[in-house]
Order: sequence, then structure tokens, then C-alpha cells
Amino acid sequence: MEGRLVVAVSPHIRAEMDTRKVMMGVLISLVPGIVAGVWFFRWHALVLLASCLAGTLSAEASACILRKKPSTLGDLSAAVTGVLLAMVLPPTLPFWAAFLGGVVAVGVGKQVFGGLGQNIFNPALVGRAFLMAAFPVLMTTWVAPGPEAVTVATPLALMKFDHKATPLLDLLVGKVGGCMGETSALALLIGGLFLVLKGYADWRIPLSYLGTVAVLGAIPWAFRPDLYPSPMFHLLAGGLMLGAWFMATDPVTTPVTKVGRYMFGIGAGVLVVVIRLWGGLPEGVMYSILLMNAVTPLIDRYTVPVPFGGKR
Amino acid sequence: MSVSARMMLVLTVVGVFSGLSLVYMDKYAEPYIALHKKEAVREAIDKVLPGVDKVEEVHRDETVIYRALDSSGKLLGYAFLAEGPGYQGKIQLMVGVAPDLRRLTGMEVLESVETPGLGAKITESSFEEQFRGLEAVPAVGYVKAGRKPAPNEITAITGATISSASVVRIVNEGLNEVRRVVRAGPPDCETEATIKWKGGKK
Amino acid sequence: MERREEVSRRPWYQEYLKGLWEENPIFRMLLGMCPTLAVTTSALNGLSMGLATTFVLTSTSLVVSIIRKLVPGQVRIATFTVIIATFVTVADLFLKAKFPAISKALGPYVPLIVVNCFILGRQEVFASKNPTGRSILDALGVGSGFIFALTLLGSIRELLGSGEVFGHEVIPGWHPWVVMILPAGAFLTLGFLVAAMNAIERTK
Amino acid sequence: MRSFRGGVHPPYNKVTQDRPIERVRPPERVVVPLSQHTGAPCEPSVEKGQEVQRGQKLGEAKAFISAPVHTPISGVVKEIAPHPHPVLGEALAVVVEGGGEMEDWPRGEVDPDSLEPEEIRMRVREAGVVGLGGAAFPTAVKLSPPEDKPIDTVILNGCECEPYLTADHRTMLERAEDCILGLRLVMRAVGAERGMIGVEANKPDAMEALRHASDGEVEVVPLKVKYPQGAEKMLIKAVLDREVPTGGLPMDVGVVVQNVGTAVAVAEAVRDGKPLIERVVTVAGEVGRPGNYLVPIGTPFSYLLEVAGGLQEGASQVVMGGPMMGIAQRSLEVPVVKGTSGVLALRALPYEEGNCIRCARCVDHCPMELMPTLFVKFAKGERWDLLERAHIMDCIECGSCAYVCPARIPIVHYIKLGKLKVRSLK
Amino acid sequence: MNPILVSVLSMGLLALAFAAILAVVNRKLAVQEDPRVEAVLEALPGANCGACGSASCRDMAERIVKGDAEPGACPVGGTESARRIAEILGLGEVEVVEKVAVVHCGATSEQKVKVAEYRGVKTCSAANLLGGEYACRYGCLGYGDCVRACGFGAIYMADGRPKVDVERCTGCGKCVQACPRGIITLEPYDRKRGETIFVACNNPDRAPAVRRVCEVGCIGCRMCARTSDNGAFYMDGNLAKVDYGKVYESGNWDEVVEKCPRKIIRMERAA
Amino acid sequence: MELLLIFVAAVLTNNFVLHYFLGICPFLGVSSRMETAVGMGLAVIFVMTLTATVTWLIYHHILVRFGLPFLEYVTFILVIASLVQIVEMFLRRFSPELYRALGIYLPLITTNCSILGLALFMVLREYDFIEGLVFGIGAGIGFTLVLTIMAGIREELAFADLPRAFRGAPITLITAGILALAFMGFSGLIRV
Ligand SMILES: Cc1cc2nc3c(=O)[nH]c(=O)nc-3n(C[C@H](O)[C@H](O)[C@H](O)COP(=O)(O)O)c2cc1C
Ligand SMILES: Cc1cc2nc3c(=O)[nH]c(=O)nc-3n(C[C@H](O)[C@H](O)[C@H](O)COP(=O)(O)O)c2cc1C
Ligand SMILES: Cc1cc2nc3c(=O)[nH]c(=O)nc-3n(C[C@H](O)[C@H](O)[C@H](O)COP(=O)(O)O)c2cc1C
Ligand SMILES: Cc1cc2nc3c(=O)[nH]c(=O)nc-3n(C[C@H](O)[C@H](O)[C@H](O)CO)c2cc1C
Ligand code: SF4
Ligand code: SF4
Ligand code: SF4
Ligand code: SF4
Ligand code: FES
Repeated sequence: MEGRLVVAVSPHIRAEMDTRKVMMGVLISLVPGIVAGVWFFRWHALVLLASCLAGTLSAEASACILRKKPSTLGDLSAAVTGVLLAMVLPPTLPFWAAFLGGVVAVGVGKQVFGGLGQNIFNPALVGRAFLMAAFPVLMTTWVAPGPEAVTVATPLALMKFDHKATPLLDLLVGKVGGCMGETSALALLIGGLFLVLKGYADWRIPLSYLGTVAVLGAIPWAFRPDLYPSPMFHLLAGGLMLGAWFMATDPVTTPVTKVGRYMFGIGAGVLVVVIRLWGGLPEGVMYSILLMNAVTPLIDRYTVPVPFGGKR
Repeated sequence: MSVSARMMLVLTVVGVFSGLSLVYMDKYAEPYIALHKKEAVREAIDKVLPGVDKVEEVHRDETVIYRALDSSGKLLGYAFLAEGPGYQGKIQLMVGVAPDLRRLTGMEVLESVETPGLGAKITESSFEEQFRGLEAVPAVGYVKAGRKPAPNEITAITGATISSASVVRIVNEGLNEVRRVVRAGPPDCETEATIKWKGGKK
Repeated sequence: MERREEVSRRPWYQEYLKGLWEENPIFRMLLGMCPTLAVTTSALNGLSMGLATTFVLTSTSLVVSIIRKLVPGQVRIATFTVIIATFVTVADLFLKAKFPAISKALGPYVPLIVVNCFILGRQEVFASKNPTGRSILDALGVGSGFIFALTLLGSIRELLGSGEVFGHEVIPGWHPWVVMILPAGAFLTLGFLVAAMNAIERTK
Repeated sequence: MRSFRGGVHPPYNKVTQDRPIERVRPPERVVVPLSQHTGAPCEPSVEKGQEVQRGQKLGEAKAFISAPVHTPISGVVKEIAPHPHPVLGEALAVVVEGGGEMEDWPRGEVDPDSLEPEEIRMRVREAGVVGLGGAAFPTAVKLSPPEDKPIDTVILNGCECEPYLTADHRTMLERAEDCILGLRLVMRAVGAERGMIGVEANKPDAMEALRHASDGEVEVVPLKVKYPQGAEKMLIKAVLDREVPTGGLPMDVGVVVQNVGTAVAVAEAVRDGKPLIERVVTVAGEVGRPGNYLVPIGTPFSYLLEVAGGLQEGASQVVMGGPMMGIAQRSLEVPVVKGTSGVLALRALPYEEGNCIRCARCVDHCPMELMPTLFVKFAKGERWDLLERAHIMDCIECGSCAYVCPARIPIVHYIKLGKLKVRSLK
Repeated sequence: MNPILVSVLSMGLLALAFAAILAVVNRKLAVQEDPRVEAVLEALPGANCGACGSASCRDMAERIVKGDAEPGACPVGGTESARRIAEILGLGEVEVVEKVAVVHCGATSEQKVKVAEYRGVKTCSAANLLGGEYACRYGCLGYGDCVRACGFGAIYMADGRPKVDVERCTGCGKCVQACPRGIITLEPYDRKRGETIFVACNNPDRAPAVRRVCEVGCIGCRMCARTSDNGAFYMDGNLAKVDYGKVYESGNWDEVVEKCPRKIIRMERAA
Repeated sequence: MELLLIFVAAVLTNNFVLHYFLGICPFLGVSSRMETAVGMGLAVIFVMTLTATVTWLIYHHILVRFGLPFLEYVTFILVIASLVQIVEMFLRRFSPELYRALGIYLPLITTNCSILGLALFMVLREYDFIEGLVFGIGAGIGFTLVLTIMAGIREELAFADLPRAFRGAPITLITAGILALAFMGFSGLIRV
């Protein structure tokens, strides 16, 4: 043998999964949702994807250059942010707004906090919340799936303002108005299950999140089914599927403790139902996740598990 | 002199001086402020009831109604302030209604804190104009953009349905109150003040 | 407890200049944040608020530096705030009487000049320890720094929020960013501004 | 199957499990460190130039927690000087030159039930037996539990959950009877009624051999194949469903755990009066002839690796122990010591530490149910006070967290550093 | 009623009332605070660096006033602050020896023999767990923990070993704590000459062992001890040491420095 | 119900810090550590509750009665300044740790504009005594809520590798900005 021996602290073997592979796994899990989005919204979806990716990747690259650090594009987290951002924007959003959203997502949502792993808030949702506040009209203009792109209202808005329910099958398939990647609950469910079963994300948050929404949504519905939507409608409509499987599971911005992850899911679920039923906005998934992101440090702090052999 | 005594003395003296100077300042400013207030009301009435020359303030219970008369003394209509919650916060309106109380003559948003660029569009004339000549029976209503409004309906602002609906609701509530007051009897007897338009319509 | 006279030993012009940068209340000391964030939706609002604040600051410094030796420590804050509040009321009434439009735009934040912490701060650290002339220079300097900061912040927010500065169109066809006029936009803009100032400070 | 929470499933790579134990011809020069165990180093009992016989004591254990060392070869003491040490970096060692073939130690007779516990302890101590499972804790001390901690069960640790290593596996297979005898002796010494052997389910042949040798008196418990099944707290949890309290020892729950190799050493010490002068070492990885070797203590790694066919192309790291907990060596001049269960030639991993993505894999897999995220965070931020409050001292350094970390954070490195600081600040 | 009178009266009375309450509360709840604490605090540097072992400068000031700490206990403030504090407390003159950090390993990364490739956390304290990459077990590991620890920017890395900027060094001792190999010490600094002198090696081994690991390490040849005119250099086993009681009185430093065959007796000068 | 609405509005939808920009200075200043944040929060809740009651009484029973509304600011601030000073003296006497931890921010509660803002809003919205009290408590709790959330975040950020220019105030402001974005989700929940 030539050269010097390598010294390092144990373990001297490592699991296969690294950050890049995790992110790749998320991207793969998103494929069904993206395919559905492109199928329904045609080139709008592609433009949106390209603009968001351009925004997030350029922000990530610039931040590395400004901070004189090696490029972190390779870890693919900025790509995940870009794709997820595109999926939560209205299909007809102008490309420049999508690009701006991408820049804000990674620039403001992630890099000013120090980059990967250090941000408090979900970057894609920071981007979206910013766009929502900056261009509320653009962000609440929806088109129906299909080539004509006629303006429609989202199922949740129909429910909230007109008390009109959308057939569940349409929600499942995704033939409704809404964000580019959120409409097809089925495609997202497939991707989400893949994500969880392959171990890229933890199952506790989606489970508790969706469960809470279903349970809480069922209570008013049980009393006034004419006025309130069914729990199934709650689960399938809006961004809940996308949010629960892909955004509430962002490891960086969610608790690391098991108890904490249940708390996160339950808290987010409560917020969604409250905002949907009584808030000014028809949808609350984004806000619910951002608000729970904000309390994640507190959750983590107060749910440190008792070590093995500690008093129980 | 003990510290306690000095504390009391200094603070009291400062307080007295403060009170003194503010009384004078208030004396100076008060008339102007009152004037601006009236001016604001006047201008608003002017907008919602074009051609007004003289206004009588009618008080009943808590409600204030402005009776607007033209230069010949003919009743042009009533104007009233109405307020209620919007999307972000309070919205205050001045509404003008024809003497028969069935048709609006105009609406002006005096105060609102709706989202700029969205709910704040209720203050734009394109929105306010919709109320001019609007049928008010049985009540004012709204439709979403893209649909055809009935004669008693306005078109809501896209992306600000809540604000639009709030305005409509506030108008209706105010209108009902005015109807109650006007129908309750000849209001003239309770006239408390009359605002005379100095130079007529500007 | 008597307050020690700690007369500043800077050259007199420094008394003014330091307020612009070194002791800029917004960028360096992060005081008086509330009006800064709340009213800077446009450059004009920022400027007006800055002027009103500077008026109050200077008048208060004047009075406080004159009576500084008479005020016992325990009622110092109470006394100073009463003086500040008096001038604020004066400014408020004056604006309401003469410039109702500006008064309305600044809304409930004019009375809050009373509690603008840096006004009291200046009294505590400067006017209560220094002679009148210096105190006024100091107040004017800090006030100018405040005006500068507020106008800058207001300009940026107005520019991005509507494409205009002082009501003049700067970027034609700009799609307004509503967020800039909202609280969030205020926080974000100021955050980036202070970061930029930090970066500048470091390269010096 | 019985197990514990957390843990990982590294690829086991136990290619040497079918290689019978092979006796290594002693080298001409052995380096016997005076400290090969947890506790105080022993003091040299020979002088430079002195002639010594195989099995003769080289160092005397003066402290209670200590163990004597013996020479595995006959020859002359060449030197007593600091020498590279596989665990300590450098330590005082006795160098003996001599050599020749090593014969089987003459076999004695013993009836475990007739011996006094004190006698067992004395013979074990004199033989310098220490735990062969890793920590090298002097066995005689373990066999002397305090009065107020009655021991009801002795568990033999036959898990060998570390990848690559098969020394214990082969020992159980080839020396099943000695294992059982050792277990009996330990039970007798601590006064326990129950004897159990925990074996990972992937060694059915070993379990069979043990069951056969024990005539069913001892319970052989198959355990889930999961690292670190062999860590004693996890083993006790899996076998008896008892939880050793934090900061506590197995005896706090009435248990003594011994490695199977230790049991054999105890048997040999008590029955044959044989000191611990050789042990089974798995040599694996990038070497020519991977296998299980019976190696004299003090044999330099370079010699052993030569015996095992030499390092192969690509090997850039030599590890003493298993890949999960083993110690990477700076020099091949270090000797095999009593705690050397394996010598592995590995392809070193690159150093590619990234940012923690808070994925919580480490938290989920930590068998001690700790929060390694906090250890990394606080160690990086140098908040040693917080580290202690995060229970860093409960960490067993099993490496499960670092193994699964997708950000490739050397978590155990931070933990070791943190523990050092916490200890030094006390 | 006359509004002017009402206004003045109510303000006056309110002010009087609150002043009275304040006065009463002030009396009842008065807390005696030693004014000297403030004064001492002023005399301290206010860096809140913790070098003295107190939580903050205020904490330190309180301890000094209470007599729990010496006036010169702040290593950062140095003589100047100690003198002022002594004055405030009326203690008269105090003697404070000014110290700066010196690094007892002067080998560059090329001069040290490398034996291993280190793959781990890039800090000295982490590397020290594994021995780092160099053969010398006593020398500098080269990852700059000391540099990061210094709050005054007084240590920098040059050619893989730390150097001290004696102008900036306040003698706070943070680097001493930071170095896992204990090769930094605080030693007296000769203000008149603006120099420190020290042996830049920490290896107590005998010459052959030292030669195996380092090109410049001290080989215990006794040359310095023999050359020095006043015994300011002495041998501690195989390693040369400086007697700081004598060294600044010595007349022939330069010669000693010159004569060391390994050039391991070093000086740091103020620029 | 009315009271509940006032309370929830003060805590969430119209949060003093994130919606009205009141009390930003202490929000930025004392949010770096959890303990001080909680201490400050409690102090603010306490002072706000006191202020709400005392200013209500003074406004309605002195200023309104004698027709002196222009003395509003002066009297309110006098009340607040004195109250704070009394609280300060209490703390100093009975809890020196808290006193030391809150440091310069205690006197600055006087100039915490949220307190005066509270008094002014109370008058502006014509709350009756009980409403004013609930409003005061709610506003205090809302302030404490965001203060502790912020403290949690900042304690986390203390370990983050922030770009240098963003350390300290800038990142706090940006975090507050994102928090404000998130709190917009509550808007429309309660209409005041
Ligand atoms: C949506 C979903 C829900 C799950 N729910 C549970 C559950 O409630 N309890 C459980 O133990 N495992 C559940 N699992 C299985 C876990 O993903 C995982 O396999 C298991 O907790 C890991 O156990 P281990 O750590 O012992 O290997 C669920 C998986 C999915 C995808
Ligand atoms: C930042 C932001 C500001 C908003 N401001 C208003 C507003 O001022 N008025 C309003 O009615 N709705 C406002 N909304 C609510 C939504 O736009 C809501 O979807 C809308 O009222 C529904 O109207 P539509 O059916 O016409 O789309 C706002 C939403 C956001 C995200
Ligand atoms: C992570 C970890 C894994 C371990 N794995 C084993 C193992 O596989 N076999 C074993 O005998 N001891 C193992 N040990 C050591 C045991 O915890 C325990 O010290 C040993 O079984 C006691 O027996 P001894 O004193 O005879 O060595 C492991 C320890 C740790 C911390
Ligand atoms: C399961 C999973 C979910 C993720 N979800 C998001 C997300 O919702 N938004 C986002 O910007 N990044 C997401 N990421 C990518 C990455 O974690 C994120 O950009 C970090 O917050 C950046 O520090 C996700 C990554 C994983 C592994
Ligand atoms: S090394 Fe320590 S922290 Fe990591 S998994 Fe093992 S016991 Fe847990
Ligand atoms: S496994 Fe690694 S990346 Fe994941 S939480 Fe633990 S330390 Fe962070
Ligand atoms: S021998 Fe001395 S000079 Fe050389 S590396 Fe070691 S300590 Fe440094
Ligand atoms: S801390 Fe010590 S080992 Fe590290 S660079 Fe400084 S002197 Fe060298
Ligand atoms: S200006 Fe509001 S708290 Fe400072």
C-alpha cells in the first residue's frame, strides 16, 4: 500500500442515502403530479416550471458566489424548491412573476438564513406567500384545465363564496381550477406514498395533518352538511395533498422529534380547517405550514425525547 | 429641598406648562380642524348628491342623516354615513339616496384599510360609479366579474369579493336605517343644524 | 442621585454629522422602528414623518437641555415624556389644522412619535447631559439621519410598490408589488437595507 | 423477534464466517502494551534484558480496576518504552523478542459448581482477562458486583452485530463447550441463577452448537439482526426487556453481560490457568486472505496483515474493530491488544460533511433515543453547557446516527469532542 | 369653567399625583446600589468577552467592587484599566505585568512530517482526538482554533502555524484555552523593547525522536543555555525553556537566537 | 362573543407587532433569548393591562368630562411612564435577575409604542371599560406570542451560519417579514 493511512472517526461505512439522493427522491415522487399538471395546463405548466427553476437556481448560484462558497446546486435542494414553487402557482402566472418568486424563495427564504438546512420557513412557500402578497390578483386568477384556459374559480372558492361543491371524482383526477401541480389529488397521493414508503420523508406529518383535517372537517359537516364541505372534499380540494405530502414534510422546516412531528401535523391541520371555514381566504394550506414552521423551534425545544433508560 | 418634594414640584410644573401650552394650541387649531371635518363631509355629500346647495343635518337616536336641498330648496335626496367591517378593517362610506329611498345617487368611500391594489379598489371611481343610479330595492346586490348584473346589482372587484360584498352590506344596512328614520315621521322637526353651502357647488 | 455632566468633547460639527451615519437611529441603532416601518409606504410619507419627528426631537432637546439640572432622576423619564408629548400634540394639532391630508396619511402614527424610543433615548444619553447648543446640533443631526433613513425606505417601498417615487412615475409600466406597502414588505425592505448598510460598514 | 427501538441495518459483509479459526505463527518481536484495558495501566514487573517464558507476567495490576499483562512468547525483554498503541495513540509497552511455534496450552480440569466465587475471580484476575467485546473492561471487576446489586442473570453477548467481524461467531461454533463453561463460571462468580446467550438470528449454526453444548440448560435467545444489537443496554432490553437506567450499569438491573470470547477466556483461565495471551481476530476487507486468526497479543498489525495476504489495491484505511465503532490507525506498527476483535483494511470514505437537513434520521435510529442533531448543533456552536443537558453522556458512540446521516456529518466525531469538553469542564 | 384653568389644573394635579406616587414608591422600594460599580464598569473595556471568567463586564465590576476580584483581573483592560479601577476603589498603585500569547511550535506545515491523512471536522480540537495528520504529538495541528477564539484578531495563520500580533494581543487567554495541545501560553511582554521571546517547540522527546517528526523541533542540544549570559535559558528535560524573570535583562538574546541550530528560539516584535 | 372577537383580533389578526408595527424596538431587542423574551412579554402584558384600565378611567372621567381630549397624549404618556417606573422599581427590588435581564428594555417599555398605541386605539374604537381591559390583555398576549416565537427562531438562528451582513437585526427583520406574511393567513378571520 502506498501513501498515508486515512484517519477518521467511526463509523467507517455509510448508508447509501445522501442529501442529493433524498432530493432526487423528492423530485421523482413529484413526477406524477407534474405530469398531471402538464397534462391539464399544457405549456403554461412548462413555462412556470422553467421560470421557477431559473429563479431558484440562479438565486442559489448567486448566493454561493457572493459568499465565496462552492456551488451547492448539486445537492438539488434548490431544484426541489423550484419545482414545488411552480406547482403551487396559478398556471397563468406571468413568467417574470414566477421567476421573482423563485428568487425570493431561495434568496429570502433560504440563503439569507445561511443556506441548506438552516432556514426556518419553507422556501417555496415563502416565495409563494410573497407572490400572494405582492400580486394578489395574479395569484387568485385561475383557469380551467384544458387547452382553452377559460377563467374559473377554484373548488374551494366555489365552496366558500357560493357554497357549491365540486364532484369528488373531478377533485381526485384534477379536472378543476387551481395551482399548476395541486389539482390532481390522485397523482399527488401516488407520489406521496412513494416518497414516504421509500423513506425520503416521514409519514407522521402527512398522517397527522390529513387526519386532523378530516376529523375537524367532519364535525361541522356532520351538523350542517348543506353549509359545510365534507371531510373528503377537504382532503381532496386545494393544496392539501401537495402540502401534506411534500411541503409539510420538508425536513428542514419541520420538527425533528417524533412527538413534534405529530404536533406539527395536528397544528397545521387545525389551522387549515379554521382558515378554510372561517378565514377570509378560501385556502389555508400555505399559511398553516408557514405558521407551523414559525413554531417549529419551540416545538423541537419542548419535545426532546427522554433518553433510553430515562424516567418515563 | 427633599428629593420627593422636588420630584413633585418639577413634574407638576412641567405638567402645568404642558397643559397651558396645549390649551392655547388647541384654541388655535380647533376651528381649523372643525372646518376640515365639515369640509370633508361636505365634499363627500357633494360627490354622492351632485347639485346640492344646502344640507340639513337630521339627528334621530344615534343616527345622523343629511337632507340635501338644491338651490331652490327642493329635496335632492338624503346622504348618510355608514360603516362596517371590510376584509382588513373598518370601511366608512358616504351614501346618497334619492328622496324616494329606492335609488342610490352615489357612494363614496371615506375610510378603508383594504389591501392596496385589491380591496382598495373600492375607493376607485370605477367601483364607486357603479352605485350612481343603482336600484336599491329590494336591496343592493353584487355579482362576480364576468356575469351580468341586474339593475340593483354591482359587479364585484375581481380578487376582492369580500371587500365588495362588505360595501354592499354596509350600504344596505345604512339604507335600512335611513328608511326607518325617514319613515318614522317628518324628520324636519328634529333638524339640528344646517350646513349652508357657501358658494354653492364648487 | 445626581446626574453627572458628561459633556461631549467632539468638535461641534461632528455633533451634527454623527447622527447621519455613526449614530443613525435606524440603520445603526435600530431605534424608532415603529414609525419607520409603519408610515414609509411612500417617500412623501417618510419625509413628512421624518420632519415631524425632527421637530419634536429638536424642541424637546432644547427644553430638556435647559432644565436638565433641575430634574431629579426618579421623574426624569416621566418629565421628558410629558415634554415630548406636549410637542407631539402641538405638531399633531398643527398638521391637522394646516395639512389635513398628510395628517390623515400618517394616521395614528403621529401621536406615536411620543413613544418613539430614540427621542427619549437622545434625551437620556445626550440632551440631559449637554449644553443647549450641542443638544440642538445633536438633535438636528439625528433628526436628519432619521429623515434620510425614512425617505430612503419610503422611496424604495414606493418604487417597488407602485413604480413611482414622490408620486412621479419612475419605471413606466411597472407591475406594482402590493406586498411592499404591507407590513411584510416593510420588514423585508428594512432588513435588506440594514444588511446592505452592514456590508458597506464592513468594507470601510 | 425481540429487539430494541432504533438501530440500523448496515450490509454485514461477513465473508469470513465460514473460515475456521487459524493459528498464527508468533512473530519474533511482540509489543505488549501495559495498558490494554479500561482502568489504570499496570506496572512493569520485568526488566530490560530479562528472559521471560510464554505466559509470564510482564506487568502487574496494582489498582483495583486494572489487569495484568503476560507475554505470549518466550524470549528476552528488549525494551520498556512508549510505543504506538491502537487505542491510546502511544503508551508504555514491553517489547519481547524470541518467537518460535506456539503450542496448545495444557488443558486442566474444573468443576464449576465446586469452585468458590472468590477463587474464580482470583484466577480470572491473575490471567489478565478483560472483556473481549470491545471496552476491555477487567472481567474480574465485573465478576465482583457490590452486595447491594444482586445479579440474577448472566447474558453472553453473541450478537456480533458489527459488519465484517466473525470472530465471536467462529468462537461460538468451534468453542461452544468453553463458552458454556465460561458462562457457568461467571454465573457462579456473581451468584446468578439464569444464564442466557443472545445471538443475532443470522448465526443459526452457532446457536445450534451452543444449544447442543449446553444440553438445554442455558437459554439461547435469537435476536433481530440489527446493529447495535450487541450493545449491552440494547441486548438486555431485547433479551430481558429491562432498561438500564441512564448513567447506570447492567448490574443496576441485575444483569452481567459478557462477550462469548470473554467466556472462553474465563474458562481457560479458571480451568487451565491460561493467561490471556492470544485472541481470535477477524482480518477482513481489502486483504489477500481474509479470515479468523488466533493471534498472540502484541503482534504488530503489519505482521498480521502480512499473514492475511497483505493489503490489497485500494485499501487506504486500517481499522481496529468493526467498521461501525472501530478505530482508524495512523500506523501499522501498533500491536494487537486484548480488545482487538478485528483488523479491517477498508477503502476510506471521502470527507464530505454537508449541512444538516434536519431529516431526523439520526434521531429515529439512535438506539439510545437521543437527539444527535443537538449534539452536532451545540458542538459546532461550542455550547458545552447545553450539550450536557442534551444527555450527550448517555451516547454509546454506536455510530448509527452518523451511518444514516444523509448530510454525511461525522456526528460521532462531534460527540467525542463534546464529551471530552463536557468532561474537562466538570 | 374656564377651559384654560381646567386644563392647567388637571394636568398639574395629575402630574402631582403621579409624582407623589413615584416619590412614595421610590422611598419604599429604594434599592441601594453602589455607585462605584458604575464607575468601575466605565473603567473596564466593555468587551463582555468573558476572558476574566465573569459573565459580563458588569458582573466583573460587581465582583471587583465586592472585593472578589483584583482590580487587574480583567486581562483585556491591562494596566490602564487596572490603574483607574484601583483609583476608584482607593487602592493606590497596582502592579500589572502585561502578558501576550506565545506559540510553542514554530514548525511550518512543510517542516512537520505528515503521517496520516486526516478526514474529519476541520478544527484542532476535533483533529486532536485522532492525532491529526502530523507525526509530532506535541506540535500545532494547524486548523486555527486559536485564531477563531481570539476576539481581537491578534492571531493569524502563516505557513500553517499561528503567529501572534503582539500589538493587538491583549493577553485575554482565549487562545490558550482553545488550543487542545496546550502549546500557547501567556508570557510577559517587554514593552520597552516591544518584543517577546520564546522557545517555539513543545516536544519533550529526545533528539532522535524529534528529528523523526520535525525538521526544526528542539533537540535539547543545550546551546541556548550555554550561550545565555544570565541563565535566562534552561533545559527542562530535553526541551529548552525561557526564564521570564531573567530574559528581558539578558544582554545577548540575539546571540542565543542566532546560535540555536534549529532556529527554534523566536521573537515576536511589534510592527 | 364580542369580547372574544376583540381578544382574538388583538392576539392574531391584528397583532400589534406584525400588523400595526407597534413595539418593534423591544421586539427586535429582547427576542434573542427565550428567557428574556418571556420576561419582557410578561412585563408588557402586565403594563398593558394596567395601562388599559388606568387610561380608560382617566380618559372618560377626566378628559371627556372636562372637555380636554387634546390632553390625551400627555396624560396617557404620563400614566404609562409612571406605571412603568413603578413596575421597574418593583422588579428591581423583588426580582433582580429579571431586572438585570431586561436591562435597558424596562425603561424602554415606556417608549414601547404598543402601550401608548393600545391606549389610543382603545379611545379611537370607543371600547367600554371591560372591552378595553380585554383588548389590553389580548394585545399583551399577542405581543408575547410573537416575541416568544421570534425568540425560539432566533435561538435556533444563533447556531446557523448566517451571511455576515445579515447577522443580528437584518435577519430578525426578515424573519419578522416572513412571519408577517404568514400571519396574513389570519386576515379576514375576524373583521373589526
Ligand atoms: C402513511 C403511513 C402510515 C404509517 N403508519 C404507521 C403507524 O401508524 N405505525 C407504525 O408503526 N408504522 C406506520 N407506518 C410504517 C412506517 O413507515 C415504518 O415502516 C415503521 O414505522 C418503521 O419501523 P422500524 O423503525 O421498527 O423499522 C406507516 C407508513 C405509512 C406510509
Ligand atoms: C395579500 C392578500 C390581500 C387580500 N386582500 C383582499 C382585500 O383587500 N379584499 C378582499 O375582498 N379580499 C382580499 N383578499 C382575499 C382573496 O383575494 C380572496 O380570494 C378573494 O376575496 C376572493 O375573491 P374572488 O372570488 O373575486 O377571487 C386578499 C388576499 C390576499 C392573499
Ligand atoms: C455500539 C456497541 C456495539 C457493541 N456490539 C457488541 C457485539 O456485537 N458483541 C459484543 O460482544 N459486545 C458488543 N459491545 C460491547 C457490549 O456493550 C459489552 O460491553 C460487552 O458485551 C460486555 O462484555 P465483555 O466485557 O465481555 O466485553 C458493543 C458495544 C457497543 C457500545
Ligand atoms: C421530503 C422533502 C420535502 C421538501 N419540501 C420542500 C418544500 O416544500 N419547499 C422547499 O422549498 N423545499 C423543500 N424541500 C427541499 C429542501 O429541504 C428545502 O429547500 C430546504 O428547506 C432548504 O434549506 C424538501 C425536501 C425534502 C427531502
Ligand atoms: S452514536 Fe450516540 S447519538 Fe449516535 S446513534 Fe449511537 S447512541 Fe445515538
Ligand atoms: S441524520 Fe444528519 S442530516 Fe439528518 S438530522 Fe441527523 S444530522 Fe441532520
Ligand atoms: S517538534 Fe516542536 S517544533 Fe516540531 S512540530 Fe513538534 S512541537 Fe512543533
Ligand atoms: S489551537 Fe493550537 S493546534 Fe490549533 S492552530 Fe492554534 S496553536 Fe495550533
Ligand atoms: S418605535 Fe415603537 S417600540 Fe420603538
